[in-house]
Amino acid sequence: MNIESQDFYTQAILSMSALVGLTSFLMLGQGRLLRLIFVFALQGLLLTLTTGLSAYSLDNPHLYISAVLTFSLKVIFIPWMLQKQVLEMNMHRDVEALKNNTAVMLGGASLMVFSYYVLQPIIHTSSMIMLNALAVSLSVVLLGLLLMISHRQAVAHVVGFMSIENGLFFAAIVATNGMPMVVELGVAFDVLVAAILFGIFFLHIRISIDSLDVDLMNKLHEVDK
Amino acid sequence: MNGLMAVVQTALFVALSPLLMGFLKFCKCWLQNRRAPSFLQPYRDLLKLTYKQPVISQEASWLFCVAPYLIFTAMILAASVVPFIAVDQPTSAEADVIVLVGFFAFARFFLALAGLDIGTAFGGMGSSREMTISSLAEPAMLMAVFTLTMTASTTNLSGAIEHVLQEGLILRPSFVFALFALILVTMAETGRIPVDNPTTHLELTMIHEAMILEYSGRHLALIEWASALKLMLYGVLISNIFFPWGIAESFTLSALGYGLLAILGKLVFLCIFLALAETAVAKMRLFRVQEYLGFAYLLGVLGMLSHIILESTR
Amino acid sequence: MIAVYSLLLLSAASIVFFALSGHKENMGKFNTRINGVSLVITIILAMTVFNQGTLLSSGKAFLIDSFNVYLIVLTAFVGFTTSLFSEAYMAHEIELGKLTQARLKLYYSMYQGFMLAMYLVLTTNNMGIMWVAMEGATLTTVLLVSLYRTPESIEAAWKYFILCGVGIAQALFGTILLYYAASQIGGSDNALLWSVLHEHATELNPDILEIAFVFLLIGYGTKMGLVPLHNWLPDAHSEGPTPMSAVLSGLLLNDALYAVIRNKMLIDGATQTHIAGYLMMGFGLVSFLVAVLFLHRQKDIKRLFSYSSIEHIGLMTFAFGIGGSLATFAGLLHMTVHSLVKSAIFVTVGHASQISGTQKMTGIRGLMKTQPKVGWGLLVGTLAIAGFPPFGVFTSEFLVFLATMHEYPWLTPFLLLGIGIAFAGLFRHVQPMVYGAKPEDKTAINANLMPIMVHLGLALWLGIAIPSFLSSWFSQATLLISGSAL
Amino acid sequence: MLFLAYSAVIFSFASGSIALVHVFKPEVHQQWVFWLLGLSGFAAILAGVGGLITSQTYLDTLNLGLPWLPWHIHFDSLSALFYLIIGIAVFSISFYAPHYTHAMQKDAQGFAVLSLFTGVFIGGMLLVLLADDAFMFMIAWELMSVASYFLVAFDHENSANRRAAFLYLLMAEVGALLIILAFGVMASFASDFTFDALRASHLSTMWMSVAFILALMGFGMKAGLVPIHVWLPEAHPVAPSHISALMSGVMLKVAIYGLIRFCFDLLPEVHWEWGVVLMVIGTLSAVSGILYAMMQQNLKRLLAYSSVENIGIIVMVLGLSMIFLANNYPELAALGLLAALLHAFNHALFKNLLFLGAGIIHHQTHELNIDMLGGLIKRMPKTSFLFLIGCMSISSLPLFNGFVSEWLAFQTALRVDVLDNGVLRSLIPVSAAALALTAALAAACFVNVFGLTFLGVPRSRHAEKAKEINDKSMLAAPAMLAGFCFFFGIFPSSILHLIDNVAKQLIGSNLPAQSVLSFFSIAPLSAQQASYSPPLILVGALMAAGVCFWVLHRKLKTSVRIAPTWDCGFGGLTPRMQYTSSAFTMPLRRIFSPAFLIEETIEKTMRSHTQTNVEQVRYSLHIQDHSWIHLYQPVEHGVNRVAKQVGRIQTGNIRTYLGYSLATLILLLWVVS
Repeated sequence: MNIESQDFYTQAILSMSALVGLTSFLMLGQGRLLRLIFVFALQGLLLTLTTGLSAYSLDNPHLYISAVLTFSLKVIFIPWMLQKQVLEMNMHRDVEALKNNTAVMLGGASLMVFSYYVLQPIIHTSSMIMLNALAVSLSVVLLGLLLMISHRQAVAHVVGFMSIENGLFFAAIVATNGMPMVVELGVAFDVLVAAILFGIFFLHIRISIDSLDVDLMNKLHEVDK
Repeated sequence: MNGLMAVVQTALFVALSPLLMGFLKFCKCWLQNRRAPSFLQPYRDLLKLTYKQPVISQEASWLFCVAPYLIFTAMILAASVVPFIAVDQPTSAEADVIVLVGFFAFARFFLALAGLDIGTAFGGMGSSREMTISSLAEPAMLMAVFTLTMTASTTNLSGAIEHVLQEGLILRPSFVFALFALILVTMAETGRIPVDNPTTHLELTMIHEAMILEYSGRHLALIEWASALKLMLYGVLISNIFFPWGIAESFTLSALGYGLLAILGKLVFLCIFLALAETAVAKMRLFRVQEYLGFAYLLGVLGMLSHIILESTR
Repeated sequence: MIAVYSLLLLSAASIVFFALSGHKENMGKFNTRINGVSLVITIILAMTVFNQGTLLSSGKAFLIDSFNVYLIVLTAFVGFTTSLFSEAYMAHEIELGKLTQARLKLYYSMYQGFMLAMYLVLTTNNMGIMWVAMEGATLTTVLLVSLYRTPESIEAAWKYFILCGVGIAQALFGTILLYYAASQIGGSDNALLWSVLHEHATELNPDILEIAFVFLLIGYGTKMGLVPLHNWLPDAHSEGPTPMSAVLSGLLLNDALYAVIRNKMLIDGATQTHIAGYLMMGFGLVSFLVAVLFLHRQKDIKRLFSYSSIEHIGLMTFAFGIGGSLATFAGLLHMTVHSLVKSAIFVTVGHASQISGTQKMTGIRGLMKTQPKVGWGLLVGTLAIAGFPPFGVFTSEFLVFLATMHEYPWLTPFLLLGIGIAFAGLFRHVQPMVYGAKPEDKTAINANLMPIMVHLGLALWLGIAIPSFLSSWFSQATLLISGSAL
Repeated sequence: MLFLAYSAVIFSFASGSIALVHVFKPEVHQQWVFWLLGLSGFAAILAGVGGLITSQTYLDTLNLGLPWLPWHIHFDSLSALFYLIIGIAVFSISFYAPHYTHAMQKDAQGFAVLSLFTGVFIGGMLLVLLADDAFMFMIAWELMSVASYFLVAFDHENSANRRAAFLYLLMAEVGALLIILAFGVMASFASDFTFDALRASHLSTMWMSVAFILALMGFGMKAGLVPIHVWLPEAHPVAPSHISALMSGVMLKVAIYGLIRFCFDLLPEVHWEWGVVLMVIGTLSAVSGILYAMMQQNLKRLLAYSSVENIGIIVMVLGLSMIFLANNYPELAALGLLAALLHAFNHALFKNLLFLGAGIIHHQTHELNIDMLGGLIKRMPKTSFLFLIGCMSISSLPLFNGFVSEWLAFQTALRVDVLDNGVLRSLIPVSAAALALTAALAAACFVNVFGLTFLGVPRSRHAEKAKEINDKSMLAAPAMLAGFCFFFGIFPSSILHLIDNVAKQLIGSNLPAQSVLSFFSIAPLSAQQASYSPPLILVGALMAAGVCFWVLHRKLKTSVRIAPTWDCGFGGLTPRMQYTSSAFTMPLRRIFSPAFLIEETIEKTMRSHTQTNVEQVRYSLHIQDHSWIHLYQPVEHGVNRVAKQVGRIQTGNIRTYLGYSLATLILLLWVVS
């Protein structure tokens, strides 16, 4: 298919998805926590825009609600909370030295390609857009996972976790124009609770190991040293 | 009639066994240029012993006193099974060759226990060695005997002997092996040189004597007689299994006479052979006995295999 | 249907109640009573289903069929007996000063929260809600895992949280794909209702559903603790309070498996292949064999039995993966007996570690002498879980083996090998704990051994003879799942 | 008949449960436990005899187990025979146990545990015999194992016992799994798990052989065949003596029952190669079993090893029977089966007798090391007499039951010349000779046992102080068994007739027509070929003994003089000068040294500075089983090693774990697409 023949909405969605993917990459390569959080907020914003867009173009009122939810959670609340944590711990200065950053980047890229490859069969059932959108969201999920694997800071893990959520949400929007309302609400609630719990946990972890470096939490294992 | 016959034959068997002993002693002395006691010396010894007052250790238990009778009885039963002068006597139907071995085992069992009863080192030593040797000898003997019984396809002794008789003189390699195996076993089981020395009282060498060291009087007499019987049994076994000719197949007087003469003749030859062997070879160390008996066992197996592979008609 | 609503409302209400209630002494009793009531409700529910067959609520929000109804009863039952146990247990912890009243409040309200989540997972008809509830289960229990606030417990909770969170997220992706596939065939809002999907299963796009199933399997599989996604499980079980371990092993694993099976039924409908089955079999067997080996290396008693949970969940997954009526029946039976026996074991383990004041197995000795009932409970429970007759575990394992023998004979040696090694692994640790002379400084504690006896008794009953109503139930469920009657 | 069979089971369970009740309600009379046990035994005997006489198959189904596979029950001659065996044992135990358990029980719990699991154990064994489908069979089988495990672990404060119990249960589990697998192999070719269906299954020869090997390993594990026997001498001795008696005398027979049921009944056909396997393993077990037995000092351990020997003999003869069956000589096969089953029966009798005797000795002297005993024949005359009978039976002396079965075994082996196959024709005689060797060694071994335990001078204070047991009923049990040993030694035909029915049922053929099983003599094949008439021998023996006794005592009345033992004039004979068991068996140990792992050390400490004369000598002898080092330990280490390797995957680092889940995801996605 060629992009020209598509209507504006589709083009917009496609470019949005491209942007979302890009933000994931930015997060992946990001060593500084504050920037990481900022990029995450950015991704949330993009998500909100996408939601709003599809809500507008398909005039599907309940998507507005989810847009609002997303905005308040992913753009305002969580970044704010994380930033607060970082400042309290004053970790905003130290850069997490990512080992072989390029390798991680390459890995991310290959994951993206892989997700296209995996979702290839969908093309039989629907359009190229779907493939594209779903592939991007899948790769966002995978990249989020990769982010968690490559970063050692608990904060980064939370960001990764949330960006996975973003990926899912994005998929839900573009592929199926949002989930049923009740599910949306449930998911949002879960995310909220999760965020609060993360806050609590940062507290506990700091008390227990006086740091947020997850690599220091390896007391429970099966390897006899 | 037959029953009586059997009893008489057994009695004769028992009665003649000391004579065999005596004759063997005679041959040995004669071979070793010594003046020999008369054939009847064993009888005299037995008589003397029966009249002497038995002395029993205070540690002895009832088993010690009972054992001689049991041993002697077992030997008599064995004697009643082995065809001596005539075949197919009724008593030989009550037990076959395996039971015969069983009788020997029975006697040995109690002899060994009696050895342990007093609680002296000698007795223990004797029992230990006796059991060791016999447990090696028994398989060898059974192998040898099985060769015969499989040829005759019966484990019943008189049946087997009759079978050999009917076949007439056939030179079977298996029998040659079996014969030698049985002779070796005989030497071991009856406590002859080279395995044991019946005349020694040197603790390092004695086996049979060590066990009966505490016996005296009539008990000793019974045991001595029993060992004489054992020797006789083996002798008769060998001579009647492998050279059955002359044994009485019917209960006519002449046949029986011939039978008696025949068996006595065979035994004489056997005694001479035994005496020669005992004079020729030296007693061996205890821990070379297993090689000796292993050889006997090997012969037995060879006999068996040669029977199975060469002879049995298939 | 009233029953379902009341069940959910009851637990929901009691969460709030416990959260707000002042420092009551008898919270434990109250908790027990609530669970008792919900048990009664579920039994009524079961009866109605037994008489009327499948129930579908107006609006199709809730679906009660022969498959989930007995799981609901089981959940309520284990929840009830465990709460009995946790009364004594928690009281003792308070005495030792390990916990404050505030924490106790949290504990009880979260306990109810967990129950709510479990009921919701089982009763709902909406795959999305099922996901939400499953996530909810994580969220409610994660704070309980770190209840003691020790570094280990916090570490465990964190791992539990992150790993399960990520895993469950993948499940959501799978659900979205499912929804997408449904919307392909013109499904609207009710396109996530299981009942609807199951009707139209054959029309769904197989390619999408295969991919969806991978995500769902990995997502819910993380909750089930399938190797290699299991790593959170032993930590969480060993560090949390023991009653929590009991319900986690006894219920959470079952319900995650339940979710997977529900999805599998859709996938099988769509892709007329056995791909889902193969995936499950592979996962199951690997988990089974690996967990079995882990048993040999344990030092902590609760870790030991959590690995045995992994082993058994692996076996169940394997059984359901085989498909076919016999294997499915075996799987259902195994779900039941395993959660009965395993929760009983955790109860005894809790008492044992309280008696000895440690969870290190080297510190636990001579239970038979110190407190015979606990010792016997642990020993007999271990025998039962190791698959010795006449306990039900043997029956189900026997059936799994039988099914395997029919379908994939070359796999049976692995199963038996695994069972043998598992037995050795369990017993080499358990026997020294129960037997031996009485340690001087250890004394008996006041323990509520009712749950143990009831659970083991039931397991015994199931082993000797399966009651007709239960067997007919299982048969219906089997028919529902495997599509073929026994 | 089934009623009796059931009631035996029910009584045994009842006795167990009464014991349980006794804990909570101490007023319940303990004696009930044993009365019920006795009833159970008696019912089992009746059922057994009845089943053998009628020699019918009684079928039934109990509405237990799985909804579509209820418990199938059958009670045929084979079950009946083993019912009889168990019955006799249990009946005798019920006399023995009360006093014994009363002496050894520490608290109410102890008593409850002991009696409860005794009841369950017996019930389990009986159920195994009744089972007619694999599922029930396995349940009963495992019930038996688990219950006996608790009995082995009864005295669990001793760590060695705990270890033994663990080993025991582990082996039982492994064996059970193998048996399940064996059944599974057959069932995968059959419609379901009932024995009828299994009989009807059509297997290829290959699969049949697989099933056979699995079954052999499974049942052999329980029966204690070499080389997988190591658990047996560990576990049997540490249980209370009457339990050791049950385990060694009866439970092993149940394993044999399983083997016979599987090979001769369930498997559609037999192959002579299997027979050879059985024969070789049996011979191996027989010889090495008795050799190891001889090296033991602990009496019960010794008896346990000798069980290995006897099981070996049974299996070997079974092999013979199988060979003859496969070469379609059903009559000879019947003879072999007869010999094997009779030996199983006899072994149950005398092994129980010996274990109960050992129990009495332990009860009176608190000593089981035969090097510490001695001289008991004067202190415990009754016990010693009974024990002597046991020893004579087990070392297969004529006039006792042990001899009859070995005689039959020889008769079977000697019929080899009917076979065509050269391998068999040369192999069987050798194994027959090995059987002879075993018998002779057994005699040596039990001379050693009886001589050191009962004869000579006491070697320790315990033995010095020993007294005859005053509890009549505790003596009654071994007395009864001894009576049986003698009776069946003199009138073997009485039991042979019954066992013949079993052969008829399994092989479909009796002994040959011209065989004689009369009251006076038995001739399994024909009177010409071989005959054995113990009654006549007994009469002859009595006559002969009578005569010489009369001659020596009535005629010449010389009194006996009692004198101290002659000490060669050195003086000071001490008990320590007697032969010990390690001394007694030294020649055989040296001759058969390759069979053992021997560590023999002699340390001399010389008297100070002048290194001339010895102050003291320390002699230590440690003998170990080959298969422990070469079979068991490697497996154990292997498992641990693998577990260690697998443990590496759980590093404790959460990022690694996340990596796993990513990897899994990618892998699976790649798989599906």
